[in-house]
Amino acid sequence: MAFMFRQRRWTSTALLVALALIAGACSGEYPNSTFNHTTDFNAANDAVWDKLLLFGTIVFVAVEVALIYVIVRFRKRANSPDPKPVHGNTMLEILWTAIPAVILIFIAIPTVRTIFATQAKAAPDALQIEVVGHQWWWEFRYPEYGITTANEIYLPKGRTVNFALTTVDVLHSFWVPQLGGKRDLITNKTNFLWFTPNTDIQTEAYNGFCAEYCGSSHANMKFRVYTVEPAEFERWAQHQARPAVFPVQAAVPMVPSGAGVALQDVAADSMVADSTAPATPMLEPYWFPREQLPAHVIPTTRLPKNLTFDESLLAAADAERGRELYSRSSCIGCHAIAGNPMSVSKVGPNLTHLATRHTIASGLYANDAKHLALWIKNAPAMKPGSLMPSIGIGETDPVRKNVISAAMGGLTDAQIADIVAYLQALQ
Amino acid sequence: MATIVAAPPYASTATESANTGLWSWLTTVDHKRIGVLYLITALVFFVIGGLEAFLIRAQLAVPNGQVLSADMYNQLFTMHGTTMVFLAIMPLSAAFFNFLIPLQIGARDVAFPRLNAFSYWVYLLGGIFITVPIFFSVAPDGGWFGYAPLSTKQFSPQINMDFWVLGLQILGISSLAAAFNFITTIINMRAPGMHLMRMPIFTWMSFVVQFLVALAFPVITVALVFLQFDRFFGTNFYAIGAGADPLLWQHLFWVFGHPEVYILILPAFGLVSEVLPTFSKKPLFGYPVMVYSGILIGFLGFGVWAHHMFSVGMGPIADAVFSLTTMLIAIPTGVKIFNWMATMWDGQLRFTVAMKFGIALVGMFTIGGISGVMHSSPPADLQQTDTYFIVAHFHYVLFGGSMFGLFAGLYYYFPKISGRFMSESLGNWHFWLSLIGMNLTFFPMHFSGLLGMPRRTYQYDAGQGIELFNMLSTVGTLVLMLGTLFGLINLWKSWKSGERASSNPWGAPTIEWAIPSPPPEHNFDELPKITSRYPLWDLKGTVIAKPTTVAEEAGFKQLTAKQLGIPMPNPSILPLITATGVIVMFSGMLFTDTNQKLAIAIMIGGAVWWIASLYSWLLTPLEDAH
Amino acid sequence: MALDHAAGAAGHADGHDHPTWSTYWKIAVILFVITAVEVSAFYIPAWETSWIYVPSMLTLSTIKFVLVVMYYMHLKYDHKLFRSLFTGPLIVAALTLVGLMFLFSKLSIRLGLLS
Amino acid sequence: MTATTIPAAEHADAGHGHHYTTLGLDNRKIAIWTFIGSECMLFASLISTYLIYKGRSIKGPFPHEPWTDPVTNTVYPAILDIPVTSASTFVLLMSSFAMVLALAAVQNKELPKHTMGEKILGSSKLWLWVTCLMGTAFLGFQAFEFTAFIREGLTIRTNLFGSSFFTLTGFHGAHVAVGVCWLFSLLAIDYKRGLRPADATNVDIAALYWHFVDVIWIVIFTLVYLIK
Ligand code: HEA
Ligand code: HEA
Ligand code: HEC
Ligand code: CUA
Ligand SMILES: [Cu+2]
Repeated sequence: MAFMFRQRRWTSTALLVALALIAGACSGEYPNSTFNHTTDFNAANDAVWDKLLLFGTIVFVAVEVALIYVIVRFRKRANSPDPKPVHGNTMLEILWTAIPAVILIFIAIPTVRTIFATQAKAAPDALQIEVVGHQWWWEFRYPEYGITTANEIYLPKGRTVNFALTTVDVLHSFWVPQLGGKRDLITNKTNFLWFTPNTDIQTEAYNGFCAEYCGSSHANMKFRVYTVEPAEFERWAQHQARPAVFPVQAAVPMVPSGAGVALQDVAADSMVADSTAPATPMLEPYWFPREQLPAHVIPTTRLPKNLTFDESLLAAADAERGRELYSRSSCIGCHAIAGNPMSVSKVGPNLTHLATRHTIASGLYANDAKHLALWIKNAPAMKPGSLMPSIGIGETDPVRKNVISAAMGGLTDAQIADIVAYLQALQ
Repeated sequence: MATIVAAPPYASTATESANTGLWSWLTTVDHKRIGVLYLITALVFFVIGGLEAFLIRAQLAVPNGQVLSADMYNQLFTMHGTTMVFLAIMPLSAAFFNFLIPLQIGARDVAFPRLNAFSYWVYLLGGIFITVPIFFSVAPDGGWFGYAPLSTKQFSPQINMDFWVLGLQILGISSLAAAFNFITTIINMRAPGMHLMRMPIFTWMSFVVQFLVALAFPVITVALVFLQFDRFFGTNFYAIGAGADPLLWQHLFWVFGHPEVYILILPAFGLVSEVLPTFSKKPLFGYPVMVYSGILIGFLGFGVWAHHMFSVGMGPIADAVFSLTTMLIAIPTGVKIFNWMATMWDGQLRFTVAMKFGIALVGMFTIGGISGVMHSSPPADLQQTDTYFIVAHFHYVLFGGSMFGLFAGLYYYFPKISGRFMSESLGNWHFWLSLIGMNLTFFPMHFSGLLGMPRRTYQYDAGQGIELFNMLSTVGTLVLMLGTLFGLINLWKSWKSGERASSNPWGAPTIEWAIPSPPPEHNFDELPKITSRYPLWDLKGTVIAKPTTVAEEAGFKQLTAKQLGIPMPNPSILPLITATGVIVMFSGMLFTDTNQKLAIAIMIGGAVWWIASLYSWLLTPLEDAH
Repeated sequence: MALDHAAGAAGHADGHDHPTWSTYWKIAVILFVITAVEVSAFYIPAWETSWIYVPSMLTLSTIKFVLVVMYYMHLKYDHKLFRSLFTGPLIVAALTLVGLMFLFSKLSIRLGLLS
Repeated sequence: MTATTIPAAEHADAGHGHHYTTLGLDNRKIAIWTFIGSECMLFASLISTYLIYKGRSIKGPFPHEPWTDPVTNTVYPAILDIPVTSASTFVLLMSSFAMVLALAAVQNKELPKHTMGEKILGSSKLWLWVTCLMGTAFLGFQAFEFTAFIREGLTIRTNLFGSSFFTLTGFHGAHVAVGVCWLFSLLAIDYKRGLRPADATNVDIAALYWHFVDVIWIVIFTLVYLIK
């Protein structure tokens, strides 16, 4: 029969496609895969998933095989007698009520166990991180260290971390696929999520996402997580907790990831801190070395077509001028920079150690001079809906629908270049 | 009393010339014609929703796609979901409710024919109301479940979400009115002897669905009223500054939303339960269990809503309870799957296009059901929720389930609706391209989801390991589009020039096949007396109805209702006028912010309009006195 | 099934056993008395503050509810069908309400184990 | 033709007119009960919301306890006025009583009436009037209540309590208003051509609706007003 022929051909094609997909899924690079056991939390959840996959596959195969058998076996043949009018069979029906019920028990028990295990209270000595959702960026606070930062998290391996999740506007959802499932940020409520990064994982950079639709730039509300050695974490935290060290003269180049933990008084002669210099010697600063960033955390977002910046200006820029300009521009209405007494607002991301971060605008662009300049010039053109207004003179703000002028506090490209230099010095 | 063993020979000479022309369509109260109106309108909206999906997929084909702006994308997925759910699948089901229920239970019409027309007109106008804004880039953009507080004025100050709130409110009126109507019809308009346990299974599933509508829609109505009040009158239901709890919206929405997904699937289940027995030449296996499992699915459906909210932090007890109730639903659903297979077992399967779509539903819905069970376990769902894995789940159940079931029903009932066959060859193209296309589109989404792709994102970075899957999905969409196109062409051509069909071209067992195709205005010359579940098959004896042919029925002359002295309801324009007044009243609200006086004037005008026409409707008798 | 049995009894499903004037006024009196008791309970501090208050109020208003539905809406005398058409949805509505109360911590179960 | 069918006329005894119905019941009654079932969910949602938001308002005024505005030091009294609402509750309950009498009067229109009492009880106009007026009185109470609350500083925008309270009771009030219009329409028919036993179903469905609205108020009165 013609149908049979087609039937076989298509089933085999379909099978091939499915196999190709499965093969594709088992090899290659999946930087945001949910299957890696990088935390206890992920391992527990994945164990449940394995059961689901197993039983799901059994049911799937049983049903589809039976279906194909029925199609092939009972197709109409010429002049065969009418089939027997069977109306039902109680035994059979009890059977296929019972079998799924049994399967479900096997799924339900680990499910309930895992729910209670993973939703217990976190250990009291866990590292607390407060996560505050904003349209469309993340604020992270480490109350233990007095750190406020944005869009990038450092986690020490082997220590339980407890996230306290809140939002100041709409709902968001905190999700790092590699480290564990998500938890929503709900207005007027604090949610918790805790896990312990395994000690045997690499010093790694992971992608995090906002997983609850939150408006225009929901897709762009990403963040990065770095799992580092406890010692590196201490260095990072201590450094972040202090105001940025701002070089006045040609600064001694700071090597971010020097080996060893040599003590070094960075506030010594060649540097002046914006505020009182720390009296005690401190650990050598640390942040995730830029050269080691894996490809999957490097943003590939395209730049808007009509937004340009004369890059020669960046070379001629001056950080000190930039600081002075910054401190009397609209920037301070929204941003805080510890050590800059003019800049204390909490509307936008904290910029204190902006230069130690690898991305800007919540994972949307690489943190380099060009992107910074374009961002300051016209943020909403760079990121749909962004609540940071356009600032470059002559730019059209796509959200507020106005053209920026000098009278409105707009900045020229040269001025922006200076501010970029200042921001880039905020290590 | 003997059973009706074979359909009497009838011919398709029923159509009366007086019943054509635009005016007759605007004033019709005939459930069959209203069914046709639903069918065509819903297919138009299906194409619109599908084109929206196509744009979505075009944007996502490659990383950092440049086809759409972020805001346009957000409008498109919101409208895609809203359109497909409320304007395509529900009304397609309604097309079958309208056309089939009176025929299957042996009634001359629904209980309230004019209310039925009213439901349709409200749906049509409401659908236009909510769809038109997309052409001006001011369409709703809060997602199809419009989570507060994003959907409140504070965070969505533009007019976009106003269309959504008001549009859904309007569509709710239509669904509720239809539900009351069909419940009454099924309870009270069954032909003599049509006991509940003899009712065709499609009517049974529709009966369950009407209760789901009647109980679920009031809840979303309330949720929407709150949102509407918040947006227009400054109340605080979802105002975060006043201490509101955003989970209120989520709970109310999903108390509606989960029963809603069974509203979408049960009619398709019902249709497939008609198709499989006919083309297997066997009665439905385990009819009573099929009925009870349908009721159970409907009832349990009210107790699982919070499985959409496992990530909101409800606490372990609530998570566990809702997880278990959700898993329970797999049992009655599984029973249906197995009973369908048992129906085919040992039968003589005839692979018409209708049958193929029916069988495909069994296979494809199972996949979606299994991924549903995977979501039902909160630890696993925390990794799945709001990713493309969910998108894969619900397209398997919605496209592989609801749409395939509805297509099966369309190919099966088209001869009854139009008196003509759909083309099998075009139908085969339609089927195979749809089957391949849907798997190609939605299967890769399981992978992109579990490999870390959140849903509702208009762009993604390169190098995340999900490029291949997205490209496959987009290619699949093209195949699917081509397949759908074959289906639409088939429908169009068959309607105009398909091969003529007799009263019972498939040799089917239920009474709608005992009357001419298309049926006369009054359906049955005499109300049939029902003595078994399969009136046209005598299963105690040996006779299973043979398909009738056009030639056999050539000599038959169908008398009109007038000739038979059967009183039929008069056509009436009042339902349309009343519906228009309702829409006008709701439209007035749109101006609340810009011009309050105008808003109030329009709302009062609309209200007076529909109340006046309602009075005149109620004071006009349904049919002539005699 | 319930719906089918009546098929034969076409015509006078709501026939026998009509409530009468005397039923009506007695119900009215009971309704009045219960309302009076409820309102006075509100003003009796000993009652109002005791744990019995809320359960007693719920019971009393349930009695009123049932009386009106059974007698004034003549559900007691009418076709059985109407009883299921009303109680079915009422049960779903009540369960939903109770479920929501639990979810928003307006009610809670104390399980020592799960503290 | 082997089919056994019955002519439609054979079952013409059901309901009014000649249409066959399965159960011999009137379609309108089935529809109104279905509608009432659906309304249960509507009010369950509204009442749930009120209860969920009870005690969550971050500023007053509150239903049962006075509140001092920390900014202006204005003292707001407890909002709910139990005596007034008890009176309106009573009126609504008694309107149900009048409604059953109106229905009975229509049903028994054709019975002979001898005594004065029978004549009074048999007057559908009288009892419809009483029901309508009591319904209107209830609405009057509610209007009075609402304006008093607004004067005392509680509007639908003030806080969560205000929003959920006014919406819940407002929805109920709107139902009463619809009922009053419906009953007035019946009254108009009664004046125009007299309601006869044949119209009993029309009156009955209006009555069912009316009693349901009453029953909902019983629940609201207890949950909102009497329980703190
Ligand atoms: C037609 C519509 C439809 C149907 C029928 C279903 C059916 C089911 N759905 Fe689905 N669902 C949706 C439409 C539907 N769903 C939609 C639209 C969403 C997303 C909404 C949004 O967020 O936008 C969603 C989301 C959704 C979620 C939330 C996910 C999340 O956002 O995190 C969950 C969680 O539990 C879920 C579960 C289920 C289950 C358990 C079933 C069950 O009913 C399935 C039962 C069927 C089977 C299991 C297969 C057959 C059974 C057997 C062969 C027996 C043996 C089987 C076993 C023992 C496993 N669904
Ligand atoms: C109810 C049914 C339903 C149906 C049938 C579909 C059908 C399809 N859906 Fe749908 N989808 C939803 C319901 C449905 N969807 C819902 C509820 C959501 C969630 C929305 C939200 O998050 O808020 C969603 C979301 C959703 C997304 C996720 C968007 C996101 O999260 O960012 C995607 C992405 O690929 C998608 C794709 C598709 C595709 C490719 C189809 C295809 O099957 C479509 C196939 C049909 C056609 C292609 C039409 C045929 C057109 C022609 C024949 C054109 C020819 C004619 C002319 C040229 C005039 N859908
Ligand atoms: C009205 C408030 C506002 C003003 C004024 C403002 N910003 Fe911002 N800024 C924001 C917000 C909000 C964000 C986060 C945007 C996002 O990621 O969506 C932001 C982000 C940034 C970022 C990226 C930070 C990161 O970690 O991703 C930089 C750099 C920045 N602003 C610099 C400036 C400078 C320089 C100025 C002045 C010239 C300025 N901003 C003015 C609100 C403001
Ligand atoms: Cu924040 Cu999505
Ligand atoms: Cu669901």
